[in-house]
Amino acid sequence: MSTSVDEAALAPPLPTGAPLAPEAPRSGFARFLGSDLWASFQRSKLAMGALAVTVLLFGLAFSAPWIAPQNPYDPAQLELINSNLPPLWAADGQAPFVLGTDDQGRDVLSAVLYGLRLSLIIGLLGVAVSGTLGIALGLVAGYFGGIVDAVVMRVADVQLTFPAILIALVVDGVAKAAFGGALDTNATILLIVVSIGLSFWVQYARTVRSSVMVERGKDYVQAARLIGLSSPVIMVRHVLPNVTGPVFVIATINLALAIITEATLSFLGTGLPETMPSLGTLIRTGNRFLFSGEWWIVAFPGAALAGLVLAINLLGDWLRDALNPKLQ
Amino acid sequence: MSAAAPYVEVDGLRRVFDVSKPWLNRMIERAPRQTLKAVDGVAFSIARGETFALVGESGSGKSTVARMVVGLLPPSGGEVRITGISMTDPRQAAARRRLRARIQMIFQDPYASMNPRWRVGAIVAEPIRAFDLIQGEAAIRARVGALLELVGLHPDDARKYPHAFSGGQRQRIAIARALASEAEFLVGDEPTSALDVSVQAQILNLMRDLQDRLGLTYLFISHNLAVVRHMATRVGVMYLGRLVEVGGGREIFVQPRHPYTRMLLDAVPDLAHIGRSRVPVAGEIPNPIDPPPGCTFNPRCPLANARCRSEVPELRNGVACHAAEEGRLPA
Amino acid sequence: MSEPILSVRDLRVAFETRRGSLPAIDGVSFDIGRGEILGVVGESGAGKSVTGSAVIGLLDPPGRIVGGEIRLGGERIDTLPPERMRRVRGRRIGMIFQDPLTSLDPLYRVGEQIVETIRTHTDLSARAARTRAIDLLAEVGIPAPERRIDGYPHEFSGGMRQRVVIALALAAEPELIIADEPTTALDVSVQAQVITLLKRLCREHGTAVMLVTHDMGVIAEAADRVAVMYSGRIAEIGPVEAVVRNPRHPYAVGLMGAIPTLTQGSGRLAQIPGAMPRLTAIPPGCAFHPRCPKVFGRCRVDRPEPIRTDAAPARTGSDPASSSPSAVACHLYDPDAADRPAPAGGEPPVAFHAEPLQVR
Amino acid sequence: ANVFRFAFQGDIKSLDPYSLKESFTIGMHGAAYESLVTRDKDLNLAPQLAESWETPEPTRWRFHLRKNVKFHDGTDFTADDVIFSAARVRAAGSNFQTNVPSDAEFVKVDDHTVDMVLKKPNPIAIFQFSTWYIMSRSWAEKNGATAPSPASAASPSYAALHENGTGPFVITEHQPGVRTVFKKFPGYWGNVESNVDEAVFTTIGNAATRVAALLSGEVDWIDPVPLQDQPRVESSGNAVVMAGPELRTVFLGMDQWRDELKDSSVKGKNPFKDPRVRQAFYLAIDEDTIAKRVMRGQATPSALLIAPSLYARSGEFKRPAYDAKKAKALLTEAGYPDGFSLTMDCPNDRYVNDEAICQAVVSMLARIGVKVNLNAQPKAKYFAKVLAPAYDTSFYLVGWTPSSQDSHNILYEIAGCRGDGKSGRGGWNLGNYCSPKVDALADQVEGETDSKARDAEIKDGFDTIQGEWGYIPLHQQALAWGVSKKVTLVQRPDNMLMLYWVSKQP
Amino acid sequence: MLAFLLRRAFQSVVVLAVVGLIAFSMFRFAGDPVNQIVGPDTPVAERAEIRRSLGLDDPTLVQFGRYAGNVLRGDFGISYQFRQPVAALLAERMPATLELAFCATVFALTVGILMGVYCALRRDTVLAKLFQAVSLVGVSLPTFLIGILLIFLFSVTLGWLPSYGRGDTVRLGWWTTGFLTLTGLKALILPSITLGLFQMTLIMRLVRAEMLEVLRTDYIRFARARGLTTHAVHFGHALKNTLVPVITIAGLQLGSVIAFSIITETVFQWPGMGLLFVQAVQNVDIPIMAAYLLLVAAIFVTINLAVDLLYTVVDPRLRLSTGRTA
Ligand SMILES: Nc1ncnc2c1ncn2[C@@H]1O[C@H](COP(=O)(O)OP(=O)(O)OP(=O)(O)O)[C@@H](O)[C@H]1O
Ligand SMILES: Nc1ncnc2c1ncn2[C@@H]1O[C@H](COP(=O)(O)OP(=O)(O)OP(=O)(O)O)[C@@H](O)[C@H]1O
Ligand SMILES: [Mg+2]
Ligand SMILES: [Mg+2]
Repeated sequence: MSTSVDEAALAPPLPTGAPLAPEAPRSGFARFLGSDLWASFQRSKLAMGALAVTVLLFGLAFSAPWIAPQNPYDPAQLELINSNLPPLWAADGQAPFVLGTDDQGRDVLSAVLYGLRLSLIIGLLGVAVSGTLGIALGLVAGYFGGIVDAVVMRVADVQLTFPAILIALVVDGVAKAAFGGALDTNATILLIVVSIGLSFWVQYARTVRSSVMVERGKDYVQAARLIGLSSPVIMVRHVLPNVTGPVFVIATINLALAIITEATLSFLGTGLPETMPSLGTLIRTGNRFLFSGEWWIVAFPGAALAGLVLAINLLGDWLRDALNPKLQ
Repeated sequence: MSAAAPYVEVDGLRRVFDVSKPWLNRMIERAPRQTLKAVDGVAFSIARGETFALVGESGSGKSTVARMVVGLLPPSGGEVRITGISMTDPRQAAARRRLRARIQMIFQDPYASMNPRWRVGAIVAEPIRAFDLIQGEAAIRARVGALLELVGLHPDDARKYPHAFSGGQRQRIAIARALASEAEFLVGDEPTSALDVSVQAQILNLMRDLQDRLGLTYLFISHNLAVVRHMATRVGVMYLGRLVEVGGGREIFVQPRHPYTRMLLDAVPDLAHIGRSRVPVAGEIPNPIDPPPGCTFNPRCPLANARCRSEVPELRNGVACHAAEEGRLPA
Repeated sequence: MSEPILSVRDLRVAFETRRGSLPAIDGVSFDIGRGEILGVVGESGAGKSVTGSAVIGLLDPPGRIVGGEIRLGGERIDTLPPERMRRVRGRRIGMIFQDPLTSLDPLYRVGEQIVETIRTHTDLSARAARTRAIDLLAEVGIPAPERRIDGYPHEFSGGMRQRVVIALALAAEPELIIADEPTTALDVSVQAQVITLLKRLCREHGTAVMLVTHDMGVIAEAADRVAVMYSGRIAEIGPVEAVVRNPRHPYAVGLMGAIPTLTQGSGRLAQIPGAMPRLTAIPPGCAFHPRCPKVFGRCRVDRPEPIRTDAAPARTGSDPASSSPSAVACHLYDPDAADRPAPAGGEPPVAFHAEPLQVR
Repeated sequence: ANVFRFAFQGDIKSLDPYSLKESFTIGMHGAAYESLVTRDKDLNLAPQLAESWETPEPTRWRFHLRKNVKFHDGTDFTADDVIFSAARVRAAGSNFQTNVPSDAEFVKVDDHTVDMVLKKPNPIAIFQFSTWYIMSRSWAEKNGATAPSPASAASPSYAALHENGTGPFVITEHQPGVRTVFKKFPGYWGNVESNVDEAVFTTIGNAATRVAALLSGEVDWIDPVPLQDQPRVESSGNAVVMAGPELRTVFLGMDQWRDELKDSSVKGKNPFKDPRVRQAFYLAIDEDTIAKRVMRGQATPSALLIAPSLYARSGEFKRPAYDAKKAKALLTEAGYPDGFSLTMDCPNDRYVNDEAICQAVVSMLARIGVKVNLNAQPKAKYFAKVLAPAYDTSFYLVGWTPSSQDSHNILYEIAGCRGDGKSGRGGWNLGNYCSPKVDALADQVEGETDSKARDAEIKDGFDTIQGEWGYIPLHQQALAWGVSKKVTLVQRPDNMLMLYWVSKQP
Repeated sequence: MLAFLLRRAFQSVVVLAVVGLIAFSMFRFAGDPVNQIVGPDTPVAERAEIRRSLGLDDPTLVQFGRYAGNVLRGDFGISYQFRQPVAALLAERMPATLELAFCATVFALTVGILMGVYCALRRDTVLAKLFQAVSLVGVSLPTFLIGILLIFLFSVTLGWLPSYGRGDTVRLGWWTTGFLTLTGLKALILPSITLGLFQMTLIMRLVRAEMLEVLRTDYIRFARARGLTTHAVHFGHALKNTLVPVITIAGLQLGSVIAFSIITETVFQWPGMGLLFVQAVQNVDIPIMAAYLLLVAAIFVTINLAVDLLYTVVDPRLRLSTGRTA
């Protein structure tokens, strides 16, 4: 028997409470602007400020090659004569070094811009690697359950034993010992990204796994199973979209953490070379000049790092609250 | 299909869950393996166009039966046949696949049964696409619109997300989805217990209208006896995984035979008896892992005797009760 | 009727949200007398729980009382300072929530929670409080209370837990108990046990009860009077018999018709079309008018005030609810309303049709 | 008690005086151990355990040992101990094998007289005796420490953790990497200038923390004070910077050995084999600016691989002036008009501002088109890479102090041809600069007893190195000790802190 | 309970074995350890002899077995840098790290919980907002920079607190403690704050979030409805329930405090295991690295077990291990 609606002449629809304003189809962005998320965002001045700072710093970082007065990675552009100049407004300040120079005559402003870019790239790549790894493993663990789940989660336990810096230190130390001087800057970046990826995936995996286990039991998944969809299809089409919220929050916080981790690695001497400084390298270098009165070498990179991390953290915080239905 | 061949046949259906502690605990505490007989030898049949209702207290195994009937849960024993096709026999896998489209389920919580990230249109269209019933986006959209109208919504609602609807409207969407796949057999596991009485009335009426129009067959599960009375042509009463009484809707409510059925009916507060205090039956449903021997109802039964405490009564003539068999039932 | 234990006058509660101030309760008035059980029914979101919370002074922020007054035994309590209000709670007003599992702190033994409550409100010693706790548990029908008192909540079944919650609410012998859907989470058989218990205890202790529920059956069985709420107002209030058998407000009529009963056969249920408005979009005039089959011009503009329906007409200016147990807020019953469609007689003026889905 | 607290960036790695040739460690050993011949405050040879010595024949040195000297364990010091120590210091595993001539034979004359018999005359045979400390034979035998800690030892050497010398201080506590405590030895044979009862040594690796510790008065002595922090220390009021020329010369070396440069854009040949390229590198580096900016004026630009104070005629050498244009021209001439790329190895925690110097070099070379990939590493990894046996480097920076305080050491160790590795020369000639003439001169210098002729031969050698642009000397870095104003002590150019010259106002 | 302990013990052994295997396989990847052991001028033959005597020529699994056997006997090998048994080195350094981690944790827990509770109970006050903002700054600057700034302020400028080391320690058996001397206690302050700051922020935020959730639960509403005093509701009921999830996270954090101490120890020249580890990494001193990783894993596993036990003490629901909990 089949229900052919075409022939079934239907009664006028039952009244359904508040009249439904016919909604015009809208783009994803327009929908975002109309959403609760956006409304809550507009209410939070802090979140708006944080977003402004984040966007500004991202913009500055990724346009560094065009706006920086100097390419701090090109040794030919560094003049030793110009070393240790204070910022422009100080007594001995010299144009064009607005924020002064470091001990190699590197323009601090340019170095901060390029360093920001490098730190962000490492952070973003690190988050991408750990996120992909974590989500994939979390899905698999939550979906297959049983022995697969047990193995993944025990690995996660082992992993949790080692905080990011330990893993990064070990990976870095071993890689350097294995490859020696053959590691160029790009390889070092890759190494740091891999270390960060390897140490941050657990959080994603755990979150995704527990979400998958919750979602798997929900009736809409049962309904999909009833239709006969295969489990992988259900996982990807139904479950995955429902676990993106927490993943996004973790990603934000982890971006901030990854940038800090890179800086910390720098301090421990396993980060990027001084000739190609990230924010962390700049701070480590500048550290040496903290007592000598050449404060600008550490202060500006430090401020840039703190500002960036703070802004991203605030965004992540707000996002966490905004996405938590219980807090709305 | 002749009246002799019921639409759904359930035979000796059993489902056992292993609720043992982990192996190591059992070894140390010398505890035996523990099982929970959620469903134990349930048999009934549903004729085409009929509404068969299952009632019983929480934990009596109603949902487990429903999930086995639609094939979401493999039975530990017994068989479910729908239009003669076994839901378990591997030889009938191909036939079963075709059957799939005709069996659908409506869940208790309409919100949980819809993917919150999907638009209503996609939700309703999902079975159509999955079973490849209609080709072409425009045709699918038209069909979804028609389905939404069928359940009393507006075709434009297809563009919204589930959260934009009230509980009753969501349950309508769930029904529209169930109907999308040319379903003729709907299993409703407490489809209205999450809803207000007034909305419940809307949904119950809708379900009956659809049944009248489309000739649907329902397996209807509820713990609300009044709702069951309203909906069912036949009723099965479950207690601790067993069917204790089966009968026509009127019969059961007017002339209940099993003491448990009587107790349940007595416990229902009724508008007709304002201010009357009910005679509550003592006790609660026992732990299903460790059910009492004999008739599982015996600890709460006013008619229990030694036989009830040792011998499990068979379902005969629509009731599984020694007292009924022995004619000890008070009028 | 003697001086009521609880007297609520023109109570107004609003939630300050980012979408503005939402009036969840808008002018609710009622009384509960000593030993009386007032049932409060209505659709989800009608404001039943908010009314209860307002009375006990536990509105969740951002909700707050924006008007009206609440008197307990003649004393005004909605304006009490927090510390004095705290002493009213538990001591003079007890509360029972819907879900007995989540009402009890999972980390403390049942006995600890009862003793804590008793000792907060009385001067009893720890020993005496414990003895009293055991008595209480025995009173609510917990077998072997001296053993179970040291159990944790998760070791009790649902019905047992709800008994513990009742024991807790009764611990300090309050004058009033607010029971917010005390049986919704329970099975019918257990529900009957709990309701019977509650009724017995209240009669014995002379406690007044405000019984909030969805279930008309429970109200019919337990309550003396019933208030039907709709969209933050009381649509109709009166003795159970009258409201159930002879509802006047069109909403009450619809509600009664929508309830399937055991005795009634399998005919169609009456149904009220549509759904209750959200707080953000409460229609002007009578909030029920978009769904009302008897709507007429004035309903769309004027908000109906409660009209006394039992005794003398209330137009004399006396407070309708204070001395009168019955009232209905509908223009149909306003003798002044000239354009109303049908007079209010003995028959219900409105009827909802169980119309079948039409097939064109 | 009068406690002197001091901190160094590195550690006293082992208490075995033959295990590591490193200035600070040697200086610390010198508080507990003593040598036959020591060096005084002006680095002149002075008697210590040998009261006097003479050379009855050119190949025989006779040492008259001090009497009534006791080891810290209470046993007496005798000729046996000297003979034992001479054998131990030249045994496998010792880092000081070259301090005592390998052909020398030690002969006991009596309990307090020892002869050293050489195969051929050697005027500087005892120049390195000051860092050859005498150990107790009975103690070593009792504790199984007769051999210097062997590399493969599965259990730790007793001598690495315990000390038994004759010196004025006893080491009462030694936690490797953490702290070491020295206490006055009551049974010391002589008078000690120091009024310190106890000296506590701590490693503080982090420069900022080290300076902070000095400024806050928690330590009385630190080394080094980072150049940039010196003004701050000076102005603090409770400490001063003791700066002085150091004997160490910092220089750049180039791989002139491999046929193809490692990690370079040039394939199939080695540009450094062409003297014009080496000259171009030399001329492209503006050492004056490095000394002024990177070293903040605390370095002496040097034309030689040896400190001026160690070679009389050093004044005759001049650094060729910085000339980037000429450098560029030379490169073009050599066939690299667009320059080339290569990797430079550099330590980052060994010499004063070592990494910064390398960075400056990198940017100066960039200006003549040479792209340098800088590989700066901690010293442990750096030396493991660039030293024997791999000599895995194309271009590197090292600093060198001739342990004999003599130019021969430079001609032999730094400029000697490595050959097939068996010559013994060129242990630190990492790029294998090789000139047969220099080798010949080095041999001549070794046996030359006439100091004038010797100086001329040395000059010839240095001229050759400079003429062939074999190395690029940079500068002598300055010593920079941070010293509390309460403390008086002696700073020798060899950068060794000698505890027995330390006094502190209680 | 016994079963639970046994299972956890078994899992711990598995975790440790995996860590051991990882640690061990680093020997393979880090290149020839002999190069790290001998000096530059060691002849090839001698190197081969060392390699043979260390058993490096055996198959990997044989080596792992031997390593595991040695570790079980408490023998972690000899440090390349110090030429001393790793076990002795770590034992000597362990008290310093554990005391530092203990103080940092106590600091993080007390301050974090206090501030978190305050922020949850008075979420709209200026002070609560200030706490939250300041705590974020704490995680926005790298630990080492914070440490150096603290030194700059409290040691150099104000001269109140020491800038490095442990001060005077007292030896109790093999344990050295800084708790018994004034200088030792003073020396603990700055490193503890530096190390604990990050965890403190985490705990504060966690407590705040959890407490806000708990305050919304029915049993808190019911507790209020019972007329309990605000104090009893907040601290007797809300805080206790908040602590259940906090314990897990705090436990995990405790493990990372020990690992994080490597930075703090570097900045403050704190003579603990972390400092040793950093030096080991820089010098590719694999025996130390491997043993340190094993030790951290063991500590972590122990803490986890302790946390789980504590859990059951706090939450009676977990004491029942039967399947019939509702
Ligand atoms: N997956 C499972 N594992 C273990 N036990 C289960 C499982 N599913 C159901 N049970 C048990 O089987 C019994 C029957 O459960 P079922 O859900 O069928 O009852 P129900 O009659 O639908 O109750 P309710 O009215 O509460 O929905 C219960 O005791 C339940 O605890
Ligand atoms: N914290 C809150 N913030 C905003 N609105 C609220 C809040 N609590 C309740 N409301 C609103 O107040 C109205 C009345 O709610 P209330 O909980 O009293 O309904 P109810 O009649 O008890 O319903 P139910 O039967 O579902 O318990 C609802 O519209 C609800 O959305
Ligand atoms: Mg069910
Ligand atoms: Mg409610």
